[in-house]
Amino acid sequence: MAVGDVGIVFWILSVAIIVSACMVVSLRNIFHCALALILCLFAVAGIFILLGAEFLAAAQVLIYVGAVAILMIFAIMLTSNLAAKKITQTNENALVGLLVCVFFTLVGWVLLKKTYEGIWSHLELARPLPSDNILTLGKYLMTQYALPFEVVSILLLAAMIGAIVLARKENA
Amino acid sequence: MITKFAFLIPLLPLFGFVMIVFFLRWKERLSAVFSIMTILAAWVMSVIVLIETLARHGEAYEAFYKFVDLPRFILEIGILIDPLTAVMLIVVTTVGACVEIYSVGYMHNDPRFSRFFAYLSLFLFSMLGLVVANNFFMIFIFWELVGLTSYLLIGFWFEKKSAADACKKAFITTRMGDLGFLVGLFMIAFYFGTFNYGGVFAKVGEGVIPAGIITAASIFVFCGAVGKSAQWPLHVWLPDAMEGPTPVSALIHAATMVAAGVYLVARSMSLFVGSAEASLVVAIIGLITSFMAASIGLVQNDIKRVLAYSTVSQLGYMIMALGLYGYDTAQHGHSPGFYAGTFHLYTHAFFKGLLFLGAGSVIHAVHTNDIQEMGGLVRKMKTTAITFMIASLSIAGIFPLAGFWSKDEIVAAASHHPIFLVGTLGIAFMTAFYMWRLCFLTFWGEPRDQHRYDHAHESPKNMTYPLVFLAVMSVIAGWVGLPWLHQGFASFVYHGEAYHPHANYLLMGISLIVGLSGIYLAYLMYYKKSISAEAMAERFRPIYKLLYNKYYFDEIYHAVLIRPVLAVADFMWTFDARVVDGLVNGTGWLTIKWSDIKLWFDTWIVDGAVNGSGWLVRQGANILRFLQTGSMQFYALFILVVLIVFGVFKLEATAVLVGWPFVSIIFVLGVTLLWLFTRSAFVRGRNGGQTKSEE
Amino acid sequence: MLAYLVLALVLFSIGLFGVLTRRNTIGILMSLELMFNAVNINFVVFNKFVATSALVGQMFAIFIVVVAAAEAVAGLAIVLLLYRNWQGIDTDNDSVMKW
Amino acid sequence: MLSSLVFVPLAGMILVMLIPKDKIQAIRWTSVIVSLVPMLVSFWITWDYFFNHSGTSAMAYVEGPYSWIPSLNIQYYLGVDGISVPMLFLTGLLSTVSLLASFNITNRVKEYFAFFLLLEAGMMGVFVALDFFLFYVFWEIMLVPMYFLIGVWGGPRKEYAAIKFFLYTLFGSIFMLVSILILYFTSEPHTLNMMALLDHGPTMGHTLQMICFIFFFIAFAIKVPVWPFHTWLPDAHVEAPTAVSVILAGVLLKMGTYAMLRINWPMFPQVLRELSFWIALLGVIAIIYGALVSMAQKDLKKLVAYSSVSHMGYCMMALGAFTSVGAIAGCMFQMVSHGLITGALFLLVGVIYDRAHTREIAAFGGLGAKIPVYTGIMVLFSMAALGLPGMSGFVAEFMIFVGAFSGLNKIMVGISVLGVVLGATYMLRMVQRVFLGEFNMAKWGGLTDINAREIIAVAPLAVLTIAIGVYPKPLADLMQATLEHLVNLMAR
Repeated sequence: MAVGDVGIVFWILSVAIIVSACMVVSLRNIFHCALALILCLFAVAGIFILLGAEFLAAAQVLIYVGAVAILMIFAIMLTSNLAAKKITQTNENALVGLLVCVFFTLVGWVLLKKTYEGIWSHLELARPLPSDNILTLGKYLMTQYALPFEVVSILLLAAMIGAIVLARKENA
Repeated sequence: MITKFAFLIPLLPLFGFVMIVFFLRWKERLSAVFSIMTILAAWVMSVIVLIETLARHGEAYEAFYKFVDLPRFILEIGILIDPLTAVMLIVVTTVGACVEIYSVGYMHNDPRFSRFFAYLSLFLFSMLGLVVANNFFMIFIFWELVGLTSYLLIGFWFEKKSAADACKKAFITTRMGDLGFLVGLFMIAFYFGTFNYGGVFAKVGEGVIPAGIITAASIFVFCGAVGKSAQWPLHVWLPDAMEGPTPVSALIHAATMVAAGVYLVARSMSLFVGSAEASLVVAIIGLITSFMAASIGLVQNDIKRVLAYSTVSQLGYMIMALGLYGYDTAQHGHSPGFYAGTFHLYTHAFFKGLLFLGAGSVIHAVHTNDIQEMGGLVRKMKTTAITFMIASLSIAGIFPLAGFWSKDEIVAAASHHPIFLVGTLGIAFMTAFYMWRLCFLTFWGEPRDQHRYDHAHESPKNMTYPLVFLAVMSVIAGWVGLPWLHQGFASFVYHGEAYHPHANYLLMGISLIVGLSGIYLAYLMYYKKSISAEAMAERFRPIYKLLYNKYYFDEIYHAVLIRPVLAVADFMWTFDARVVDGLVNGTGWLTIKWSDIKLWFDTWIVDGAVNGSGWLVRQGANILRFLQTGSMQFYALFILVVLIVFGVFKLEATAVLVGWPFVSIIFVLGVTLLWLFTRSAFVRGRNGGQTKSEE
Repeated sequence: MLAYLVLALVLFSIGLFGVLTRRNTIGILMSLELMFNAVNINFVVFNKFVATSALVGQMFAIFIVVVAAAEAVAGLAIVLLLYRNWQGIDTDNDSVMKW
Repeated sequence: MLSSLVFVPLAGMILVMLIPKDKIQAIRWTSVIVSLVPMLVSFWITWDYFFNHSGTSAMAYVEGPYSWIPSLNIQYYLGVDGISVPMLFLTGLLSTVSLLASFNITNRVKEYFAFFLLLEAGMMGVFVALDFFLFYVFWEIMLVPMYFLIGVWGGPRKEYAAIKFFLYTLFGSIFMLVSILILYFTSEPHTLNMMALLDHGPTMGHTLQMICFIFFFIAFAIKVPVWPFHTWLPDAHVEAPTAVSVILAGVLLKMGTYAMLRINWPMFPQVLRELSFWIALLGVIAIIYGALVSMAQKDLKKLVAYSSVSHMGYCMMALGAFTSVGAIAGCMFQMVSHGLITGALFLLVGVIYDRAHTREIAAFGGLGAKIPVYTGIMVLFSMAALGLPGMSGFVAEFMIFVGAFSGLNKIMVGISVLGVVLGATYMLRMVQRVFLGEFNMAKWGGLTDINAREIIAVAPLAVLTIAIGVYPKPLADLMQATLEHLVNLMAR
């Protein structure tokens, strides 16, 4: 299966993701970054839909866009005096980091390509996911994955309590 | 049979001592009475024991119990009653009783009146115990106890420095002798295997002991006698011991303690007859002592000291007699020496006790000891004077008083040995002279100190009665040993075979003449003053000084013995503090120094190595620390780079990416260079960070 | 499939770059979210094309989303704390992290 | 039975520590009453041993051996025989006496009495332990309270004295430990049981025996103390508070000779035979030397302390003459007697020091007139110390001399007899300068005589001193079988 097989929607979403992601890591204004992040996350949700993971897409939008990104924005508003930022938002690693990341991408791309050609292309089935996969997901969560589910719930609870403890004022 | 209870004789005075110390101390009269009661009871028992012993014909009685009972090591305590013991018991209790009665008067008003009687009782206990002992170990015990009580009694007036010094001197000097005695005891224990008199003497008789051992053992034992009986060269304590109250002097230095030495020699005569050499030593020591002491006595002015030297002299006499007996017997001869010595011991006790008590009476009256301040006292104190003169006659050996008979026997004992005979007679002459010098200066002539003379008075009755009693004894005591008696003293107290004295009229006459001439010379010099004593002294000045200063024995001992010992003690102390302790402290010091060195070593070498490696690391770190930016992101980048490189190598190995190592090396080099470039640019841009990271 | 994987790779690299280079702590957190998303895409891709039967990939993705949310919450709380204590949330206080 | 000797004082220590520290009277009396228990137990043991066990040399009242630390074969093993019983008696008695004499301690009373009881536990332990490990533990335990007792409640140079004592003794202990380890590792199976090692000792190689013997000897010699290891003693004695001096002289020094008799002598008889002359020589040197140094002392307590050196020299000489039962018995007598006499002397010096606040001999003079009872008791004990017949010291010295004379070089023993005269000299010089002569009314007019409590403390010592001196047979009988056994062991 070639790259061209994925259709126009994928390309649009891909471009959106990459561009917004680049904006997230490079914009000087952190607030703008947050907005770009939201865009990026939306686009990723789109990718999920393309891949037949509707529940995940919904969760992506609800959790990331609705909760995490908004949280980020709150944090930004609480911590930064936005307008005053003149200096660069990147540190002295920027050049090296860029080089490394590019190299990493190149290596990764070569690896992916070779592995795909060697292994995955033979496995690729491209059959549609079952239509009731949300139902199945729900069942799994309540049966087979009940324990991890509960653990994750507790993790969330712990994170919440931790956040409260960390963030509250000493004398409050 | 009372003899079975003879052990009570010493215990009675002990009982008196304990009662006084714990119960009667606060009641002076009662103390004295109780004390006298006990000694009188002991006297009565002694008399009975003597009678019983006579009835047994001198057969010995012995009883003992075990003091220490270990395998191959047994010590006994027991009593042995034989004629010698019986006679000694009589002598000790008689004189003891007299002295105690006399002391009631002499010591009245003394703040430690009760204590005095307690001490006297203790002393009598020790002395009686010494007399009844049946073995060498036990005699040594009481020997030492006698030393202790004499210490207490001589130092009775311990506030006086001289008394305090004297008691110490007496104790230590006699202990020097005891040292020898102790060694003698060890030899006896080792070579004879027993301390019992009978056992020891039997072994001597068996002839299983080498002669050299017997000689050594007897000389060592004799050392004890030398100390106690104040023989040369350990005689120096006795004159000083006159610092004690006079009754003490009478008791200790007449009848008892000093007699103990003679008693010991007499008691262990069987040992001495085993060795002619030892006996000869004994005799020579006796002669030297006697002669020396008599000569010193010629010029002394202290009434008690004259008597003290007289005592030393008479003791030397006895010792000499005993030694001559041992010498003669060892060579299978016959000698009256043993009889003479013991007989003289017996008679001497009475007249010397009397002399001391009389002197005490005089001192009591005039409050001085110096005969140059007396004179004419016969008019003031008749009883005292008469009894004193009786005693003086007795000691001078004038017929028919007690001293005559015993001294005569000594002369007889010495008669086979010319040197000893001459010495003996010379001593007899000197004795007569100095005793009568004393008498004339004290009782006759004009008072030389009118004040003292005026205040003089006869002593109370409880002091004079003992004097009279003893005076009677001084006259008649010798009659038990009359040479014409068939069953006299000699056939009762003897060593080996019974000795039967026979009257040697020639010797009797000579000794009587010698005694009388001594008295006559004293009469001429001190009564008639037809010969000037001062002129004589002037004429023989060096001799006079020598005698007056007692041959300088005290000074010599001080110089050659006491001072060196003290110096050695001081030296040892310094040695101990400096050297021995110094070694210990030095070890400590060295340890500290050593640790100092180690500290230095630690600091500069060991720690230096550590610090040096630290320094190296530091220098390395100074280079490498540029990697430690403190920026997490940089670290993450670093990790990533390494990961990529590792990943690439791994993939190359699995033939997925062939030829990529080259690329990755270029990549790493590129990353590094780029990073160094940006980093240096960055650091140059921020100087603050630089100084901070210098910390 | 390869296109999705390459997209995820690129997104991951971008996120990585952000993590390595952003000076602002919140920026780092945002970059982390990008990396999480890249990982999620991978999971879903493999779930769809390689092993569809068990929905394991989606399940992992869901958990990752939840954990990421938790991480974001805790991380932001820490950021607030940092801000309160240091009056700033920049990471170039580099001397703090070394001796 | 024997355990109670050790653990009652320990429990007493805990009890004392529980009492509030301002309840001084309660602390004092509790300790005294607690110490009465081991005292009475030790009396009973003495009594019972005398009548029921003195006929044999076997250990009596044995407890154990119980396995304690099985991996090292360490056992809890207690027992007594004829040489430990008198020591127990002495320890029990002197502990109580010194506790009574400690009532004048006013600072840190609680700690003092607690330490004292710990000390008692340690001393008792040393005399009853039959396992080397146990023995070593007790030996070391005792050092700690002793260190504090000297270091806290002592005189002006207490720190110096305490540290010296501690280090010196510890120094010796190290040697002992080495020896113990040698014995342990050469025995098969490895054991620390003293009774078993008695048989093991003579089977070791000669060099090893020599090393063990010398190391043990150094450890014990420091405790005795044998010349020239004695210099800690005057310092410790002089600086220690009275009661501690009593314990030091009365019990601690005995532990050295006791340990020699218990361990050194019977365990390495061959070496003993080779070295006996030199050991005795050390004893003779100590006798003469100690006496001479005593003579030079200006401080009462120091004089008594050096007299201890001299007196323990007699013990060493006796130990040198190990072939004679009499000498060994004399050594035991001397240990008991020296414990009583020197203990009493220290008590008495303490009495005068409490009143006069000085111990300088030259400062006194003529006290006999002012304080006759004290003088009487002091003279009594001085006489006992110089070996006057009728008191225990004489019996001991005499037995030692007679025994040594048969077992040792005669000339050497003859020289040692000089100690008798020197002993008399320094004691009498002391008596003369302190009690005789002129009395300084202005200076000592306010001096009071010895009081009832002090007399009660001294009285038992005086009674025992005289009792043993007058009738030593019971004590000799008590030890007889054990001593004979020991001498047989040493003759191997």
